[in-house]
Amino acid sequence: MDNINVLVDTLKEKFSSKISVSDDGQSLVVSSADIFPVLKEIKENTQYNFLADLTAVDYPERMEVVYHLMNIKDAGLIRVKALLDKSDPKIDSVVFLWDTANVMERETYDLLGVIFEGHPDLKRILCPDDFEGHPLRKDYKVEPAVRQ
Amino acid sequence: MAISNQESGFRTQEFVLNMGPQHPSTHGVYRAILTMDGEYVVDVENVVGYLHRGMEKIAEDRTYTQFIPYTDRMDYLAGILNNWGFVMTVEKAMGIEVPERAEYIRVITGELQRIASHLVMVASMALDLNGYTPWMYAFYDREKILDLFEMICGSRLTTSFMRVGGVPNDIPEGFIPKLEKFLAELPGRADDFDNVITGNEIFVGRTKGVGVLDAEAALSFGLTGPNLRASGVNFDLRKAQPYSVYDRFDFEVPLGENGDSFDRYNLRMLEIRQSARIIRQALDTIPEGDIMAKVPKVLKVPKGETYCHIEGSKGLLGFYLVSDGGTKPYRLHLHSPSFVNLGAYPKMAKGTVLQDAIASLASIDIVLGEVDR
Amino acid sequence: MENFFVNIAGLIRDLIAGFGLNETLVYLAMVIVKFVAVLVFVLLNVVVLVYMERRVAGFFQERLGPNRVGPQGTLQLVMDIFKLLSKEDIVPAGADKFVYKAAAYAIFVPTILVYMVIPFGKGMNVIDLNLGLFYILAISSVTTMIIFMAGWGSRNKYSLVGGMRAIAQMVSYEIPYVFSFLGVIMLTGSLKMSTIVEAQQGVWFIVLQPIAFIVFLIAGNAEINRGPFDLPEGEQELVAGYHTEYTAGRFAMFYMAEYANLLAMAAIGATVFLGGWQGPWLPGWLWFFIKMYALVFGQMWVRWTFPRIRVDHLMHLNWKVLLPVSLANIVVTGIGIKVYQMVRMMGWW
Amino acid sequence: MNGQGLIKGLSVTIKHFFSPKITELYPEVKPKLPESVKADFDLDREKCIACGICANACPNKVITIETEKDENNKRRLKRYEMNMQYCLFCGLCAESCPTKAIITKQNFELAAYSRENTKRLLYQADKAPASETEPGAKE
Repeated sequence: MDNINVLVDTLKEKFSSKISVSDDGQSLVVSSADIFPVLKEIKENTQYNFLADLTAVDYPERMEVVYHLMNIKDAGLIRVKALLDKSDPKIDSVVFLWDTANVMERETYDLLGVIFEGHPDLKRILCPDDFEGHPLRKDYKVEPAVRQ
Repeated sequence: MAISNQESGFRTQEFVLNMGPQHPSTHGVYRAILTMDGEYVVDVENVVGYLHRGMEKIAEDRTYTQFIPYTDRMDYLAGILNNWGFVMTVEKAMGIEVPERAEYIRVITGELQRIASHLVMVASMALDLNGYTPWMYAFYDREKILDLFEMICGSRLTTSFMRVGGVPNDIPEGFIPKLEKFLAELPGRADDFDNVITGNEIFVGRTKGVGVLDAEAALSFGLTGPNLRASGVNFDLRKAQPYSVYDRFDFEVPLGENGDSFDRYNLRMLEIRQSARIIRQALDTIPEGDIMAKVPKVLKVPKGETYCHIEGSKGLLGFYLVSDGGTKPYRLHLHSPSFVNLGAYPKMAKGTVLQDAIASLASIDIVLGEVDR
Repeated sequence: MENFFVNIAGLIRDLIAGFGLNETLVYLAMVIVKFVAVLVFVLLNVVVLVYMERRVAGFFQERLGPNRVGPQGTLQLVMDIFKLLSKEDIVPAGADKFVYKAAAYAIFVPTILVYMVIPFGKGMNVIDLNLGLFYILAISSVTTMIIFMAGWGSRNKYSLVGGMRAIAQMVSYEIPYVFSFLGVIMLTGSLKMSTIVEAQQGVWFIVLQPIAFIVFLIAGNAEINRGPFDLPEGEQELVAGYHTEYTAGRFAMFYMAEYANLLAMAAIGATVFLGGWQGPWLPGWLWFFIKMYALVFGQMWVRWTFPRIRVDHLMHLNWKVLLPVSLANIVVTGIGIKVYQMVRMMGWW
Repeated sequence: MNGQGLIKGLSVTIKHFFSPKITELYPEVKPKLPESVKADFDLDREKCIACGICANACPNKVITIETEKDENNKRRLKRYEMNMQYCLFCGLCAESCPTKAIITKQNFELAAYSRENTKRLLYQADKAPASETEPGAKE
């Protein structure tokens, strides 16, 4: 993980209070409404222009969509988090910034139920189309396997 | 290119060709819904998930050590690299220093695994173009690597070799002479392979200029590893941010020029030789010492988040670990290169003929175990 | 030894004549006897060829190939055929049943008919037609239609694409295939197979017509859908192409027809370019056999080395390379013949 | 682009045509696997202290252990079963065993006709020794 303080300072100029640094000092925290402009800014005006990973984590009180952006020159990584309301997990899609977000967002939708608004074809990718629920949510009940 | 019939006044009809999940060249249970106009592919839709085993969910119910055998089953052609990526993530999260000898053993086995994985790729690429004989040749060389794994790991395919803090087995007796023999034979075998298939005019004709992805598109599609380098982007994690002991070895990162299927294929052939070079150096300089760091019996990862990736054989293999301080991961996300690489496939295949679509699919080297996890 | 089979035929003929039949009936009976003999010959050779292909492929790939069933695996194909015949015969729902079934029976017909005019040795052919070579070309092009019948009748998209490819490929390659023989025909002035063989008494046509021979090998390979030209089958793209939907006995027919075609191609090549039964020391039919199998081995060698060619490269090779080359060959041959005749006329020889 | 590559390829394949073949004639000639191979497991009943660490270490809950208390109120092994159809062959059980009572073996012929035969009863207090329940031994 690269030090994000420098990045935060430059971004603060543009987005002022909309962004903050997480408690452990490793991630950039953005509210879900502002994720697209922030990521666009990072992609176009900083070195971190490669989307290395996109996923989400289901915490008891909130949902987080986690973006890992990489600097293709020296493989430096930064983590950007968007906080989502659990009852209504919606966020803007970043497919228009990176084509690769297409499959990753579909996967996140499939497994965690985060709805990416503006995604061209948001449907299940790993689970069957008629699957119910989102398996990686903590409230998803796993039936014990039947063993012979 | 596509499509001339409309111009000439013939009325033609597009049809949907369902390629997979069971098809000779989908490399597993991948399915592509192809819209075809005669021989030409008009549209491609990826359908994956037939091998979805819920690895990420399984991880939440396994201790850190217990999850190691499952990582084998992701990219089952490069088990050791998957193990490595996972244990490195846990080591990073726990702040464990791995003994030097263990790192060297990891590099040796990891690079052998990379050779094995690339051999499968070049072999299956040849096979998808109906080159049965070169396919067999490459598999014999891979067989020798698997024999070596059998000696050191105790398994051939699902190695479960790495442990958090080191490696479980030291180099056994008789391993090094066998490895030396393999390394001595490899260049000749690779040349033979090149003569049969790489230089073959039919093969070159079928792969040059097929499934082209330029550097910009490759970056946007998140391609990593050999697929990205084939498009001319010089990015290899082993060079860009050397993990383990890769900074001590002298090797080159081969690059492609056109980002077509031939470059993606040929890059693997070149990387095989570079990996052999790394193994050679590692064998010469391997130190004596412990193979396991002092780690507690019960692994508890401190609360927090870790993202760690390694240069896998297919690309950047990333692990995003969220721990709540317990013995099991709170959330483990597996970023698999094949899954991302496959996302670029529709763009490569559109507008080509069916045979080109097959060649492009072979050239991005997907493993369905990793795509679906 | 030389006339071993001819003598046997003579004996049978005498035997039939002994029943007191008239000349025409004896002739007719003899044709049937010879036909059956050729059929048996072809089927036996298919067994050998399949075994040979699998062994040769294995050897090219540094492995042994079938070595379990029977001594050294020689009975492998017999077991395979039994296995196939004991399997369920599936006709896909929605298939054009008549066309689908008919194709499986018809696929063998043109192949067998080709053998009717091939001289296996001196005086060893069923019928020595005046139009022998022409007959072969005419009959073998019927295969195209049967393959398309199989592709169309199956009602499977893979099969259909395979059938379409077969038509495109076989119709196009027919042209250089025919042209490659023209040089030989000009040299001999006859289409009769036995005349062509006898014309090679001194020197084989492979020496006089090397270009034509290479064109023949390539085009012939494409005609029988093998080696780098197996696009209609195209395992990696089309699963099994035109015979994807065929199972059990019907599949066996296609499987055996492929090898019968291979052998027919080799037989034509041996007759037209390699001097047929001509050769020293050994009996003629053995020479023919050796030449035939040498060509078959060459085909296998090529098949197990090269990857499959692409559709557009296939057409490119045909129309832009093989066709001009074979036409040029005809021109050169014509000029050569004229020059030769002039030289002879002037008495410089 | 003049067919040299084709000729070269043909020369390589014909070279391999005459090279020694590497096929292993398996059922007749059995491969000798290295010591480290963990294809099959056995239990050293003398060493086993019935602690259950192996069952806990197993990622896929393959091992079932039943214990009983003997007259000295000491834990004693009653039954030890491995359900091999779920085994990942990772060897974590053998690795975690504090007394090294689990022995890895190189017998790889574990195929069985029915699911029941895939269960390996490595120890039962009042029954025949394990070797008779080895899958493969029955067929």
